[in-house]
Amino acid sequence: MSSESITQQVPSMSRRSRWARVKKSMGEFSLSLYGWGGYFFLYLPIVILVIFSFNDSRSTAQWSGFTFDWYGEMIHDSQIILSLWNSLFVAVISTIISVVIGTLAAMAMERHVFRGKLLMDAVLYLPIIIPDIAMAIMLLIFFDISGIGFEPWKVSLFGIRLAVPYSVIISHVAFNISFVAIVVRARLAQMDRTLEEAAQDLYADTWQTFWKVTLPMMMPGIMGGALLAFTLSLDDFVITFFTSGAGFNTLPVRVFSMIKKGVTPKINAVSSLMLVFSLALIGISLLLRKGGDEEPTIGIGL
Amino acid sequence: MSDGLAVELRQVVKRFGEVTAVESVSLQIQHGEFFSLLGPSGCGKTTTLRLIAGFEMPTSGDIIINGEMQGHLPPYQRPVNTVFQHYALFPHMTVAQNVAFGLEMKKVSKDEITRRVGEALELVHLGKMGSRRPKQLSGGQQQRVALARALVNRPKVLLLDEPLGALDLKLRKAMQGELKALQEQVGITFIYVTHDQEEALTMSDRIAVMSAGHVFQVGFPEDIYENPNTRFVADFIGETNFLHGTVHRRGPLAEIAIAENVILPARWASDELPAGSSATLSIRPEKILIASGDEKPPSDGEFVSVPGQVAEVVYLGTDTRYVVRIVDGVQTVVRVQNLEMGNKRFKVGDAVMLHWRVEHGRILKE
Amino acid sequence: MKYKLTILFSALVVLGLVLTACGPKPEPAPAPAPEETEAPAATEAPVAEAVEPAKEIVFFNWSEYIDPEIYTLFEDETGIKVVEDNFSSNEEMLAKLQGGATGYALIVPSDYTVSIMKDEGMLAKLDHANIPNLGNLAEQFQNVPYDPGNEYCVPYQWGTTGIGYLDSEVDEPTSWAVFFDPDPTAPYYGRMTMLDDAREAFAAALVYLGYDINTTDEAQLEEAKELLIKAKAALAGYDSDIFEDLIASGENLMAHGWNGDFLVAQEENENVAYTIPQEGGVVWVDNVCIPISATPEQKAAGEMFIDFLLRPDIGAMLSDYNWYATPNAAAEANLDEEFLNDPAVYPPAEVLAKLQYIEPVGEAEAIYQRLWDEVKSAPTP
Amino acid sequence: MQRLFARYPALRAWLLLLPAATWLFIFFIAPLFIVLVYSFLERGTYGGVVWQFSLENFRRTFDSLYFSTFLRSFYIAAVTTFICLLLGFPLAYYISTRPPQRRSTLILALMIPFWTNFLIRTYAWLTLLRTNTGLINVSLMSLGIIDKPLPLFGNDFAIILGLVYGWLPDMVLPIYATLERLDTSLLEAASDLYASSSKVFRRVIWPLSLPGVVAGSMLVFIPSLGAFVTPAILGGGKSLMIGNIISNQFLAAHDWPFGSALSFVMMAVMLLATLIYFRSTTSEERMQP
Repeated sequence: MSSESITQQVPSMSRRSRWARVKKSMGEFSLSLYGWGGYFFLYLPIVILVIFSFNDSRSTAQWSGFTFDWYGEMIHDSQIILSLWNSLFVAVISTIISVVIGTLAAMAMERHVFRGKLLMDAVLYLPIIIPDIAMAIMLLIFFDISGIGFEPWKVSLFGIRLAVPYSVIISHVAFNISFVAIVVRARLAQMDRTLEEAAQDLYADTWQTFWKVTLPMMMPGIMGGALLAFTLSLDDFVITFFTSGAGFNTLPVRVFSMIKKGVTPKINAVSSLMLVFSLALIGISLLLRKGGDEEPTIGIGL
Repeated sequence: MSDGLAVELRQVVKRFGEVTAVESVSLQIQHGEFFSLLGPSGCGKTTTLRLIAGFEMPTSGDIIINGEMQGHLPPYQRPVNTVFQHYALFPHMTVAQNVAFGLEMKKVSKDEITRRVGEALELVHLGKMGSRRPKQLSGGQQQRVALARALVNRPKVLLLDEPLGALDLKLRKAMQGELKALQEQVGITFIYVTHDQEEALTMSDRIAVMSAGHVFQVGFPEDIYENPNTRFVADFIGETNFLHGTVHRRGPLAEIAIAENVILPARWASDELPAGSSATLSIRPEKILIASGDEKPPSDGEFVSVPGQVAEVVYLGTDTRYVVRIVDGVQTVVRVQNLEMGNKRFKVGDAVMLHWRVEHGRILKE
Repeated sequence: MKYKLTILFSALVVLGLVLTACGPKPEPAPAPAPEETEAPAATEAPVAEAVEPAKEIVFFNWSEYIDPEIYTLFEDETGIKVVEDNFSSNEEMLAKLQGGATGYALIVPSDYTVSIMKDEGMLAKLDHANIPNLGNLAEQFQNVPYDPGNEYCVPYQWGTTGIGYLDSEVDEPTSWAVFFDPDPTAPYYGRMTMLDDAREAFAAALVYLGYDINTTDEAQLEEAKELLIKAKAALAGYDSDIFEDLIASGENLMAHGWNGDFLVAQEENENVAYTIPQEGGVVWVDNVCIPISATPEQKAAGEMFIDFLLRPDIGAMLSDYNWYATPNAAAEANLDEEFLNDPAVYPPAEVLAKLQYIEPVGEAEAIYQRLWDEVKSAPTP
Repeated sequence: MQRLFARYPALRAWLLLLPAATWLFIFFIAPLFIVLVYSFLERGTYGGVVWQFSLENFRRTFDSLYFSTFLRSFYIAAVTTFICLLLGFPLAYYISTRPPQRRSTLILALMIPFWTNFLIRTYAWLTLLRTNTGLINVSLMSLGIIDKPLPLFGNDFAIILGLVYGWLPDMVLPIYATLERLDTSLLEAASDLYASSSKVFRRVIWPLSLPGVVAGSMLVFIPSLGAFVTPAILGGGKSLMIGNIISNQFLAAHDWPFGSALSFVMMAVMLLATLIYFRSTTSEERMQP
């Protein structure tokens, strides 16, 4: 009886595992399909946007013919180029600051129990909840009455003259801290705390534990938060408009102010150029990584 | 190595807010000992281990490792290493990097690290796995990496927190033997936390049984099994029969009445109780002989004999399990090894006689 | 303890803030409190006798509203560099200046916004001695109702609000009835937009009803509101930004909008046309002004730039670039005949007579906005 | 130091929080009090405020017009969040199951579309969605699949599509950050034990990713609630969301105190909801021993 049951079981087992393999590869296939679909959705309007940067008319919505004119106009429009640099400058600086501050805050909020935590929770969510326009107006008034002002600092660094729009950077950091903190916190929440204990158990002091274990483990969260902050900062219009000093423009401020006269494909050209740049950066980093030795990649290595 | 103890806990208390996790625990662990903390989950055994490791600081009491007071020393300054329940391997490092971590922190020279990491991996039979990621290993292999990562530092004491809990039964059995052999090979003191009494009994030199933050009994495995001093220990370790009753007569050999006319002699497990107070007689099923009414107990020693009626018979392969009713509402389990073929001597309803040696019965406080 | 410190700290900051904000303002702030508005004339800047003009000024302007070549010419001539900042609506610019932004030498508000800023004491009086070209302005623009005598501002460009349409697809709309009494069988039904702007939309409805477009009579406004809600059924949507593109592309066939936008759209589609219905419409003027917060040096340089803009050649450059009518009579000599004769740019006198300015309505602003919110959130009938 | 930390565990927390707390208290909470103070004042006729105490603004926020707009916005934001979760979770899962090198590229590729300009992106959608001349309707009609244009534009569908598009990465990023450490061997182990894939999902993947799901939902829900440009452009401006009403108070109605009061009421409601949501979803475990 027992031998019978064995002979019966063998084919059924293998059939089952073959079916499981089929199911698994089907699952993998549909997952891939889903992934590609997701990226198709994200890039669909971007493709349209790039196509219209070659449009032979002022319209960004009606195709008239092919031209490179807008790229020429863009290169000669020193104001647009300057505002693009300003955007990148503000986004990079405010991302760096908010990533550091936001990550520390996330660690405090996720890892510690202390009095006043609820208050800090509220303080951290508020910048996300507040309507843009209310935040913009309140910061504008605040910079005025506090005497902090708007006039960008003129700094000369290695012979390059920089105008540091501190009022804009301060404001961007004020909303970005929260976004970084939330993403990093989500990552920390599911991180195994015994990993840090293990490090401490293996003679790593608090600092070493942080640098060798906690930070690498938080990295996907930090990178996610940084990307989010950078993107929000790069695309912010309302708060930047109201908190910038006279003579300082970012690209979104320029573009939004074009609304009344019509946004031209010049902006598509600027956007396409940025797209090409970022895609090129990815390509280069991929090539470099392939060339380099097999360093452990932690989450997102930029 | 008899100069002092490997680890000593003196009156250690740990509270988390209102909850007391460890209540006045004192332990003395010898050098080179395989010492187990055994108890059900939530009994405070893991907290005790974490107190020794330094992950938690005691609310009061002292922890002494290798003759040195630990006070509030952080984990990284204590001469102990831990093997965690879920291994806690660093996923962003290779196996070799994991094992080398502690040595790097101690600023050991590069050459020596390479050598010792190699040795440690050999020791756990993972010599060729150094460049893999923990995720690429099986559960048992990860377990060995965790062990190598701790042992490579040559700690005075190795703390193991249910290290085999996540493995399947077969692997666990194999690892038990390996772990014990390894401990004998390296000669390091092991403090081993487990809720599995069988695991504790097979591997340990000594066992501390814990419950609700207290240590109930510390002793050699056979001591704990044969001479449980509390009802909890008797119940937690192995199978046992509890016969409730009242103390009938005090004295070095007490008598307990479990029913009218059924008065059984037994030894005190701990302090004597006054006559008339309620108590429990504990007797292990395999210590009871089951016989027909006319059979006499062996003549070498003093036996307790009780008549009864078979209520249930279960054949278990190596042995047969009988449930015997002594009086209404009082039943005992008896296990008989199947030494011969077809050893089904009794059927349900048979009148039988139970015999056991007086010293095997122990009277416990209620 | 740390917690208490934080509370204390924040309380201190807050206290300090409230004190600064509430306390009596010892010096005239850049944007004076409304109580001081009775005497706007008192805010005149000290007469600039020998003020050295600033070397660099910021011009707060609508985007793409000036030929950048003009900056180069001006800098070549005077050595003063003009940096441009942009805004996308009068309200945005107004809010930013009210909130305390400074550093702007020149701004470009529309007519009703000039009235508001004048009343709020936000504009500096122009020193006509520094603007000799002021006489180049056409007669009617030397005496605009919101600023007679060009005390505070100089008209920059002007235009009208009417209806743009695709004349290959639909007949010329002669009445606002196309919006307010729409024919469900007409091709344009469901393919029209109205401006997403409370005052402009109400102006269209009020003109159709024969009322003053600046009325504060609540019954009239209520009537206009009902009309606007009724019109919703025939609308594809409300749009102030790309209505002209939507006509040019053939998506929509008719749109309530500003003339210059439609003229630009003619470049894409020559069938785009513009008309002002028989009931009339809105006329508007954008103006260059100097905010009160400008320093004397900035003001001096700003006046030089205003004067430069009023030169005949420069005035023509503006209109050539913008496709909007120029208030500069002297510049007309430098403009194309075709442009000057285009009724969409320069409406004939009888049409001009039926156009009204949108004026600030004071407390009734809130009523307009409230009714507009009701229109927008009303379900489509 | 170590002793100090051991004695006062909250000290370490506050040290970590110090930069964030300082920054936010000075540059956010302090300015926020301006809004609070303004909400109790009377409007200046053309913007700004008159220093006259008034509760009128708060009374007005409970007007049925504004209340129903709030409910509508809430509904749109909730649908947006739900769809983002539906689309974002598998996408995050897809990314997290790629080899490590591919993952970083994919995550970057997720964000790069958003380094173009918001307005331009929205106009690109317009090109696709327009009723009579949009690419989608035109192609479907020329292929003969439909004979009347689909209502893709100027309605809630278009608004929600625009919002989903704009905030999808905010959902994917936190979920990815939590899924990334998901052990593939864990999944294999689970499915080797003949657990059905739905069981693996319910028992293993979902609980692990929960913190990310919560964070992502917040990052999508809140900005969608306050959105005002997308409803204006893709929604055809034919309906209002609470973000439109608030920004109109500052930018069209010149009514700063009422705008402030509306902002405050909305923030209070949202904050309360957020805190409750977080408490209920993340307060388990924690009691380690």
